[in-house]
Amino acid sequence: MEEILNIKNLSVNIHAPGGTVHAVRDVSFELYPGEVLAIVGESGCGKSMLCKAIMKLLPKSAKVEGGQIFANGVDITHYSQKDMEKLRGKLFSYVFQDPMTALNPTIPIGKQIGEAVLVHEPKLPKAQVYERVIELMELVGIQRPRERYHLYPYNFSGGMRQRSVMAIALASNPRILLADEPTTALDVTIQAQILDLLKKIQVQLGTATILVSHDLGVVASAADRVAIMYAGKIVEIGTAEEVYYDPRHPYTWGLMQSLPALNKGNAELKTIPGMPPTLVEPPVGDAFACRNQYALEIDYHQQPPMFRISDTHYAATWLLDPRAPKITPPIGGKRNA
Amino acid sequence: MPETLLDVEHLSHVFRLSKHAHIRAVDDVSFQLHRGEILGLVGESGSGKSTVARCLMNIYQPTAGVIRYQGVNILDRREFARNRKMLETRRQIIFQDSASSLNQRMKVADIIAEPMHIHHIKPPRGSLREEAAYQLKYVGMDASYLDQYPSELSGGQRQRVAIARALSMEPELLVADEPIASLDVSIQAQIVNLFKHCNQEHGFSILFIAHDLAMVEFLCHRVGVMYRGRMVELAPTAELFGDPRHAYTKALLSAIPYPDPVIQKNRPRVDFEELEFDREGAFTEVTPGHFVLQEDRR
Amino acid sequence: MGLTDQELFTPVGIRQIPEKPAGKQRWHHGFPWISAALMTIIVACCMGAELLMTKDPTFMDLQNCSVAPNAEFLFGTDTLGRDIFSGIWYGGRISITIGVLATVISTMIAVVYGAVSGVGPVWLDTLMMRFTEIFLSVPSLLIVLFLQAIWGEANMLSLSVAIGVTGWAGIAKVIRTEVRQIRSSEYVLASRCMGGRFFHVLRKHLAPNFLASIMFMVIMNVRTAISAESTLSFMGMGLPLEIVSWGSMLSLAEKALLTQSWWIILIPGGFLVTLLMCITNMGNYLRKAANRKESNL
Amino acid sequence: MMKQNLLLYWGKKALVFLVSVMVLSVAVFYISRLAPGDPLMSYYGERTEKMSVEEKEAAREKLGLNDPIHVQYVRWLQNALKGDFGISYKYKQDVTEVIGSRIGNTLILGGIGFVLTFLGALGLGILCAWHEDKWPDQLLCKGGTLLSCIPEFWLSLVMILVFSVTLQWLPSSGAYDVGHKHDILNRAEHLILPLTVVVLEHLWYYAYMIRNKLLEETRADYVLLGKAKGLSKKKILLGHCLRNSLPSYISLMAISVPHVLGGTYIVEKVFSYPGIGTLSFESAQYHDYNLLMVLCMLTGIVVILGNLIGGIINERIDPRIKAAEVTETSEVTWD
Repeated sequence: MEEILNIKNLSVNIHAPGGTVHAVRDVSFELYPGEVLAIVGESGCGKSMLCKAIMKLLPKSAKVEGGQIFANGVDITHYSQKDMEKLRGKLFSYVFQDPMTALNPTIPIGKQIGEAVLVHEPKLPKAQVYERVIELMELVGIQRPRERYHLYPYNFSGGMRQRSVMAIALASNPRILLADEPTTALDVTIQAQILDLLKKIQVQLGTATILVSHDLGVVASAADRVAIMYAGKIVEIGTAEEVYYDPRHPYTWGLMQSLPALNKGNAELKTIPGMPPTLVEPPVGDAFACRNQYALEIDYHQQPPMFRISDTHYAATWLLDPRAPKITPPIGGKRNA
Repeated sequence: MPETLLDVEHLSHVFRLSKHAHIRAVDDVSFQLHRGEILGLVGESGSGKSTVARCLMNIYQPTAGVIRYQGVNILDRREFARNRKMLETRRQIIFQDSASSLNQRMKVADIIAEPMHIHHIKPPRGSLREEAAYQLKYVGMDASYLDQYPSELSGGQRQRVAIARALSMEPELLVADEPIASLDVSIQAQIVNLFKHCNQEHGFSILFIAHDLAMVEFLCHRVGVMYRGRMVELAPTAELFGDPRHAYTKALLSAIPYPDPVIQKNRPRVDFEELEFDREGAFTEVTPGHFVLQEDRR
Repeated sequence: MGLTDQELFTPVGIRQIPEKPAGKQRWHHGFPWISAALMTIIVACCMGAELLMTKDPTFMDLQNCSVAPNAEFLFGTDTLGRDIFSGIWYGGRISITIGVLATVISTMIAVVYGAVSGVGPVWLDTLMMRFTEIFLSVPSLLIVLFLQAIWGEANMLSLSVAIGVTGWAGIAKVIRTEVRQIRSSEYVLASRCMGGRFFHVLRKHLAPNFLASIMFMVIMNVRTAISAESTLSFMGMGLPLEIVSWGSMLSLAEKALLTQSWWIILIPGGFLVTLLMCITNMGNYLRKAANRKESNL
Repeated sequence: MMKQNLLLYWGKKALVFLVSVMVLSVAVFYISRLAPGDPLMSYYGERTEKMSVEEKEAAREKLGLNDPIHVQYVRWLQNALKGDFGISYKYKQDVTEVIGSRIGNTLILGGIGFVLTFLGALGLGILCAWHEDKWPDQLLCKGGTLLSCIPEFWLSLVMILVFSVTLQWLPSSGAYDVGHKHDILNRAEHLILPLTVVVLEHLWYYAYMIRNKLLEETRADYVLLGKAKGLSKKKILLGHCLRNSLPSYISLMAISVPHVLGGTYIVEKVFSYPGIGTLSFESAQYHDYNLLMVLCMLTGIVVILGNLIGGIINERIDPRIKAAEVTETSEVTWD
């Protein structure tokens, strides 16, 4: 299948007063139509910066330093903000983490959704815009949309606001949806509803989705493919089954082991020692080496390349090099509920 | 029967917002905390679990109810004043890591030594600084952090400092109000292990407030579920997770995402309609140790 | 690399990599050096006025009225024959003293008022803040004017008090907000749970935290006070002519306009504006030191 | 909102206004009576010194100065309600007449100055926010800081020195030349310099205010959402950010009316412009208490009105304030 989004060797730097932060380092991946790709990582691993870079929503201090972004086969790396305005909403849309602040508090919800409809169809008559807004509100599961059209964001609960944000994102039938921690700010029960909605939309409209999350549980419920990010790099990428049942990178092992759900019966949770490195001066070799009990000497000298495990499964660890000693993964395999 | 450390009876707290509006943040909540146990308190944001914690620490004066700590009614001004020093050293609280959880203008050493400083306690290990270094080591950080400011630490380290400060008084009861909510998964695991260690090795009793049910299931001996100010269910962990009785608990448990794509994608989910909630029910013991808020059948 | 494949692929496990200290922001980043230096020079010269003065700044040399700057009178003389060069330093001292004194008074009132409002019950807080808002919207110069009209002939102290009691509202508002915020912050709650009494909390937590945030306001208040002194003296409602200050020197401006004696207007005014500018730059630096979020636009 | 509620709302506001004015008048009256100096001086001037003790006593009795102060206040109030505010000592005229002859001039200067400041600041603020941290913004910020450091009176002096004395382009004092009272061109010529000073002195403060408000808004998350849905920078800045900042800016300007007026007072004095400002200084200097009292009352009423209007604008335009009310009354009461 032809990929809809292709990221090649993308690097993003943030110029902060304390030094230059290498937030995204040499990231490549593809996104195919109709699939859900999840990007998993801890805070500060650059997953949010990566998404913002794709849509060119980076703050002024952050710059794309290298690499290319192909959307629909077109190189948009050097597009200006004006050019991007034509793509945003139409080709790709963004759903933000915090629905409480993402909506303008002084404009009624319906009008804010209508604005998104009008961006790409400025000549649409008022009545049709209204009908389209109602349709969108129904699509994202806002009941009694005609009554709620004129309400302000403060009348809405967190879950309702996130639904409204999704209606805005879907206004112009985008082909790609970037959902940046869409459920993190919500309660568990609401989170489940929003995840259901994401899946429903994805099936109904066939929108390709990039789902950013720190929660392996959330990702498990929605993702077709999973990419694990650490210290600005993708360290492992594969289908959900491959990553969950046959993880190859020690960081993935560590993440899974520290989950209480997979630790039933253990006296203690397994933890990853230490902390993620600051990305002002990333370490010379593998950034994860100093927290990795399986680290090899070479990890401290040279960054590992992406090793191929299958056509869809890749991981960046020297353990996959033929010269490396064989290690049995401490976790993996199918489980019974 | 284990000794009861903390006894909460019919606790209610109402916030008055204006002449016409008030919130029943906590509504007729009763539970006991035994010595040496970890009691989890879960619920969505605004369910009143933090308010309970603050009432236990005398930060809020509840509208109604009784809280007894080792038999001392802490809500009675005179009883509180008589046992003030005991209460202030034996109970400690840990907040969620945020910009305001530690004073940005104090060094780590001073933060940890603050309670000893307040109570003029002679440090068992020589100077206050050495005592701070000892506590810091206990929570897994070395003495080089003593002269740093909170802004120079990561979230997990700040939370360790907060725990070290609480532990420096060798408390019996630790109230932890969402201590892991803003931390990363791998750091959460470290902090949870630390709590478990404190409980197993030193017998601290812990009231652990969280919204992450998986962590609560791993750490706590008993769990209470709160919804809109009411306690809807309270049971030993295995029983609550294995045999939930209240509709809200069922919905909550079914909503926890399980980190396994096949299992998670095929799991049924139970919905809970807000309108179904009957807040006037009675909190009754259905099986020994298992309490459920039941419909009032008057 | 002088290592063989076998060595390279030996498991070595976790190895401590010495942590590089996180890049701290240098305190002098963007520090207004020129303003600081200029301010120091002006203030130092004013404080040591006696060493610089070439004439008695109050002596009226009636033979030399409105003399343009020359070798004897470096900045010329005013319409009463007083030496402006000496007057600048001598008068500057009075202007700066009034500025500082008024600010001390304002700050003291503001700390008490702001703290009471911040700690007090909600109804008191609402009432007090309502009053500050109304007070703030009255042009303070008019209040000073009113006070001066009632008190009659001004001297340094009365003028400082008059300016001081009108300039506290802005600082009080900031203090109140800070106190409210800090008071409900978790480290103060924790301190109180640990048994910290009011004075402990005040000394350890409240004071250090709000002092930093009101520095900007306090410095700007010095500026406002100096400016107010000069305006009042110029209007003839402040210091009388006999007491030399930058403002009273400028009160001769109307006569100077008739004789086109520009130095009487431009020189004291120039010093005044320069000093105010330096203070402003210092204040702005303090404010910017607080970190700023980045634009999303 | 229900019609009855609306009536209640405005009734409340009117009541607040009336009570405030009453409190103000009491305060001003008491303070002015506490002032040093013989109030007889303000009625009889130099003559007072030549009066005998009996004459003075008689005069006091006649003026009612021997009555307790609250009796005096009530009398003043009774007269004031009839429109009689007493006689100005200096002008030997009814206070209302003295003020009436001057107030027009101040309103012209202050009014035009206010409108120019309001609109200019809005434009400059938007310009700065649009070009945040680029050269137009930096230049305007630097210039604004400098202007804000120049006291009004000195700027006026320099203006006169340059444009009137040296270049002789514009007149330096008065509102019009003798005999040209109704000549609009002549009046305009006299207005240019004072108006320039009034606008320059205030323009920057408000421009900076709107700039900062706008920049604060551009840091909100909804800006990112707007961008993500494909809105242009112009639409976001003007359609969203400005829309959100305008209510607080307008209410700030309403509260600031007395500030701009206070500024004109000083400018009036330097340019010897015959307005309320010059009159205030004179009345303060000559202890002309009847006049001072009314002038203080006038200023006070402007302050109270400004505050009220500012508050009303804030409450009625900005849905966020209503939001606070709604969350307080309906959403959170679960019982």
